[in-house]
Amino acid sequence: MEWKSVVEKIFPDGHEVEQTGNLIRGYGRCGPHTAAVIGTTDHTDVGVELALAMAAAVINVIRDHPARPIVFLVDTSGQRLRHRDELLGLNGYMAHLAKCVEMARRRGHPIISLVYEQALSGGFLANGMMADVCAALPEAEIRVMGLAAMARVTRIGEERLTELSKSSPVFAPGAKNYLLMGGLDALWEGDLSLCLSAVLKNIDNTDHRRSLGYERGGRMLAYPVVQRVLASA
Amino acid sequence: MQKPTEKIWDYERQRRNRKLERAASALGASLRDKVVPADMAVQLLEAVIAPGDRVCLEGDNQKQADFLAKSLTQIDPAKVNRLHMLQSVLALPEHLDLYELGIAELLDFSFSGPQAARLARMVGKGQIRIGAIHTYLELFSRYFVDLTPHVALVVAQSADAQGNLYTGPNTEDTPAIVEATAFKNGIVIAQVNELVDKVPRVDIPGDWVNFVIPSPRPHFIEPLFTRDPAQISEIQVLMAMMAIKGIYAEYGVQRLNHGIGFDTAAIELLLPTYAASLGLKGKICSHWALNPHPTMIPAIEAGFVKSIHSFGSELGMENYIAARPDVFFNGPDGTMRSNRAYSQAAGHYACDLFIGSTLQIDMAGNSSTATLDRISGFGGAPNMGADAAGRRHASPAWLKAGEQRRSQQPGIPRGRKLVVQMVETFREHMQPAFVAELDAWKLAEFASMPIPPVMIYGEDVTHILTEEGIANLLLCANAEEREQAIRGVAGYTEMGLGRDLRMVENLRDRGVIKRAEDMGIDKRDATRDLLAARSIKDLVRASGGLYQPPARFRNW
Amino acid sequence: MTIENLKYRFDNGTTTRGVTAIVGVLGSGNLEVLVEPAALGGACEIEVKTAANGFGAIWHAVMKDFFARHRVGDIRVSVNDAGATPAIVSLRLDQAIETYLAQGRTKK
Amino acid sequence: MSNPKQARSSYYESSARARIAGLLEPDSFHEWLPAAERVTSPHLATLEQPAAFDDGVIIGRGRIAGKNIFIAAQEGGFMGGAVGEVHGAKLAGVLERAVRDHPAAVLLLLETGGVRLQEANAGLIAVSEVMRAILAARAAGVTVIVAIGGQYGCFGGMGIAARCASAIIMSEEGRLGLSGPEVIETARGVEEYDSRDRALVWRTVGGKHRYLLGECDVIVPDSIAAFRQAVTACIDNGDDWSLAALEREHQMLAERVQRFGACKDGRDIWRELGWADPDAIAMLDNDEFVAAAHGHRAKNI
Repeated sequence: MEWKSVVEKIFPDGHEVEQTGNLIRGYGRCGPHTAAVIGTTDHTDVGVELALAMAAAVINVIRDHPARPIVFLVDTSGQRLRHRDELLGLNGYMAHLAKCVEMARRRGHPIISLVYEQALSGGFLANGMMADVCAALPEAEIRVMGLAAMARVTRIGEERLTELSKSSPVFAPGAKNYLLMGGLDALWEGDLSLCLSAVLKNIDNTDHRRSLGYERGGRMLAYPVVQRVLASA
Repeated sequence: MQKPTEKIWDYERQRRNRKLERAASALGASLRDKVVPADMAVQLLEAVIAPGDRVCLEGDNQKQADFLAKSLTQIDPAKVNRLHMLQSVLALPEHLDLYELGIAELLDFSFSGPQAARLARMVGKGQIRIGAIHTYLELFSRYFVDLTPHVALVVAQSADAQGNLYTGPNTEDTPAIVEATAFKNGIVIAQVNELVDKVPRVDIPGDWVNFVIPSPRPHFIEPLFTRDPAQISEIQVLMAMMAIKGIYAEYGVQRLNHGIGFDTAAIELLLPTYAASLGLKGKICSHWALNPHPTMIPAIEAGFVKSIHSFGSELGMENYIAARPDVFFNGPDGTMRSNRAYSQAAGHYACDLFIGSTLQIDMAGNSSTATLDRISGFGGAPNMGADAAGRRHASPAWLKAGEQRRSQQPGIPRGRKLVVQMVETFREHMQPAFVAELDAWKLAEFASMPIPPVMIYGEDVTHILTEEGIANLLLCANAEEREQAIRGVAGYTEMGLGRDLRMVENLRDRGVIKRAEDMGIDKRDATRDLLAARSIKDLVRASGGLYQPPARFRNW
Repeated sequence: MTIENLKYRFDNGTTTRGVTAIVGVLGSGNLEVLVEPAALGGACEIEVKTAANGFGAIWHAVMKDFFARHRVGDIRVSVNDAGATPAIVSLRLDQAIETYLAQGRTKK
Repeated sequence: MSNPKQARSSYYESSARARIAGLLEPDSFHEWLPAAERVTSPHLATLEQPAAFDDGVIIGRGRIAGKNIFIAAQEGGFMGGAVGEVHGAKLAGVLERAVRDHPAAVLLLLETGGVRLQEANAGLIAVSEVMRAILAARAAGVTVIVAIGGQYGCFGGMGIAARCASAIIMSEEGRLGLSGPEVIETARGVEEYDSRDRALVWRTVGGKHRYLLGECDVIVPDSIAAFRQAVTACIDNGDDWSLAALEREHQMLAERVQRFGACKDGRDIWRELGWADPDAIAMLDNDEFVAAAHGHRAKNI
């Protein structure tokens, strides 16, 4: 879906969101709430400039609009695969963005993210996956790596992987798998502004993904393992 | 009386002169003195090479006449074909392209490392005919007997307009090839990295060289002898300890050659530490026929080494070698000159010990690196790894080995070279090093070879060293004892598990088989901490910054 | 790839005090060995999980020799293997049992 | 375990367990979910792949310089230190326990290629949980220190997680980045990034470059003792989790793009930083390098 229609559906009460390059930013109104909007578009990869620009946008919200909710609109093909970006320390820029998001959270900004097109591995970690609530449109694509490439790297047959992916959500691409694993809170369907206002009513700033994954039966080990660590001598 | 027909005694010279005239007219004004521009290389080759000629294309163990190889693939097979190629090493794809293109048909060579699998495929399809697989010395020798090149395509670092060549430290095969060709009516063409007014030193005199081509880019050269100490395992450290204490110290080995594997690199790195701690400095390992292995740096710096003569050089070692003229054979210009033919001769006749690795050993001690899908040849190992029956001068190590042999097989007093095969009983992926039958037999059948390609014959091997211990074959009385001695160090391979336990224990009591503990070696001491350098960077440090490793070996 | 599971039991070992020890890393050509005390009536039980299949006879010979070298009983030895050679296997087993026993000696 | 060999033992060559033993005070390490508990990855078993007893990460508590700390060490030798479900949960567990227990610091010895593909979704979420847990620990006032000096470097999502910590200690041999050179070479070709040119790789992601860029805080020689000393100093330095610190970092990162954004090679950046002979940097000993780097680093915090 085009980011403009997504924004219109989430913020029927008005918005001012602009695109500069592959960066989207602005704000929108949803009922009583005004939310900051920060995102990317056109399946862009995320290099140092884009990560820095998103971080700047987050810092601005922290500075100028205390406690304003932040909505990340996610559409990325992942981190930029360039020698030059690695040379400059792309991981550091991504981490900086993540730290800005965390700082916003600690200062009372609810953080929501919506994968409206696609979210791939590294590009997703520093913003979308940092949210208090992470949602996706049902047709959104979320993955680390496609099965064919995965088969090459792990030297496990693609057929075998395909077969296993039917019964296990643990490695195969797909928003549904992330939902089962607790990586997504929900798939947003129907009235997106209702989805957002419902989230804003109940949001808190703890990381629920492990218990969600456990409850949904997709990730049965992470939760008990952490419990055991906490209970160890 | 009929007047005898006038015998022509300079037919070959006339043939060469006609070729040179053809070249002069083909090149026209582009030929200045002996210098031919790179874009005329193909025309030159078509002018001087005739169908059926023997062409020696310099492909050495390390440096490659790669521009000339490429140019040769571009000549018109309608004009030049059926060539008989002579090459010590087949390293580049072009070397085999020649046969697919219909330019060449017959090959005599020594070693085909990187092209071994493709060579086997082409032999299987009948695309190439192999005259013979030689050792280096053998092939060079035939250049002077029945395989004298009509045309030699060689490579050097620089040349002047008169054709004087400077090879740099990687002289390698060039002198042997050029001498055979130039003095028997052949034509010598050299590709060079640069043209200079005056070469730093004359490695090949200009009047032995007919043409010089400045190549568009510097020739390919492979750092074949660089072993990263980081990859040496604790098992290899243990084996190196056994080699030093159980063989080098035992015989007082002063003059030797090492193979190129990690096993022998471990020995080199244990000299300044473990060997020194045993008080062996000055008593072992002073004179070498060896390439400038970077892993030798700590031993050289520790004063273990008096001299090293080299087959070739090693990328990155140039400055270090130049700064150690007491050790290496450096010319008046300050840089090293290597020579594969002389160093092979030195390794054969003037060394008391050869130690190297292999892929397979059978129960008679024959060893081979041949596998069914690869025709790789031997290089120099068989020349080093063979008793020099022609040797007459004595040395303590040689005499002691001879004495041990005579303890089992009486005969007239003579010495014996130590030939040591050093292998782990299993290679990667659990491939056993000890086998009932060498793959060489199957390869011989597949490629219609007259004899199986054995690298080192069992009768030449004196010791087999594995992580399980050392088998001294000199002390075996008969074939049965030999077999049990070999099985006795063959570990958990099928051959090892099939040993006669009682006989093996008996051989151990007689000192034919020695375990680490029999040599007073505590296996727990075999850690990487014993290595004088544990990384390439340590080697650079040990060299005082003189060693400059190629980029691919660095992790900084 | 499949994992082969091999089990061995050697009786009449000497009961020796030790403390659970782990050595080695489950990386290519290497293995990890875990030695734990276990009341097995003097026996030494060994379980091997290996990614390299078809070497049961070699494992058996290696383990027999291992037990003959140390004769330690009342232990459970667990091995995860990623294609280590017998030389490496023997070395790690020796290191593991030595660590097990050494820790047992220092333990109050 | 007062082994004299330990003083000079290489961090790069050591296993995760040996690093822990060498860094912590003798006999002070208490492991959580140790190997004997066999908390392994069921996903690897499903794929018929060998599973390590500890899933490739060792966690617990111990003492360093008299201070009680929590520690986690990834074992690069097992699947390149890749993060799976159990592995990730062990890391997250240590950090979340730190929020509750307030140790003097959490020490993360990272050596990893990132997410374990055999359990990619679980791994990616786990890495995200680790990132959040690191930041939660810092927000709770716990210093989180990362050490990088193993053979496999620190890449993928864990390269991002590392930079979420209070401080990073690297050796020259260590590598820190997001996408590994092989990944970029596969995607963009050898002209973009020749992964076999190791000198180039180290000029891009190696310890010295990261130090000059300000991506790591301390650079040490490759010995466990040197890492121990640096860890102690970092614990004493504490942490600055504040908006002001974040804004300073923002400033630094913005300047970096401006100043070096057009550079093609680490050497260009070093020249720009005022190094007269960038090629000489690689061979400088750690002490010489640190001394020479004074005033020639792009770090302002």
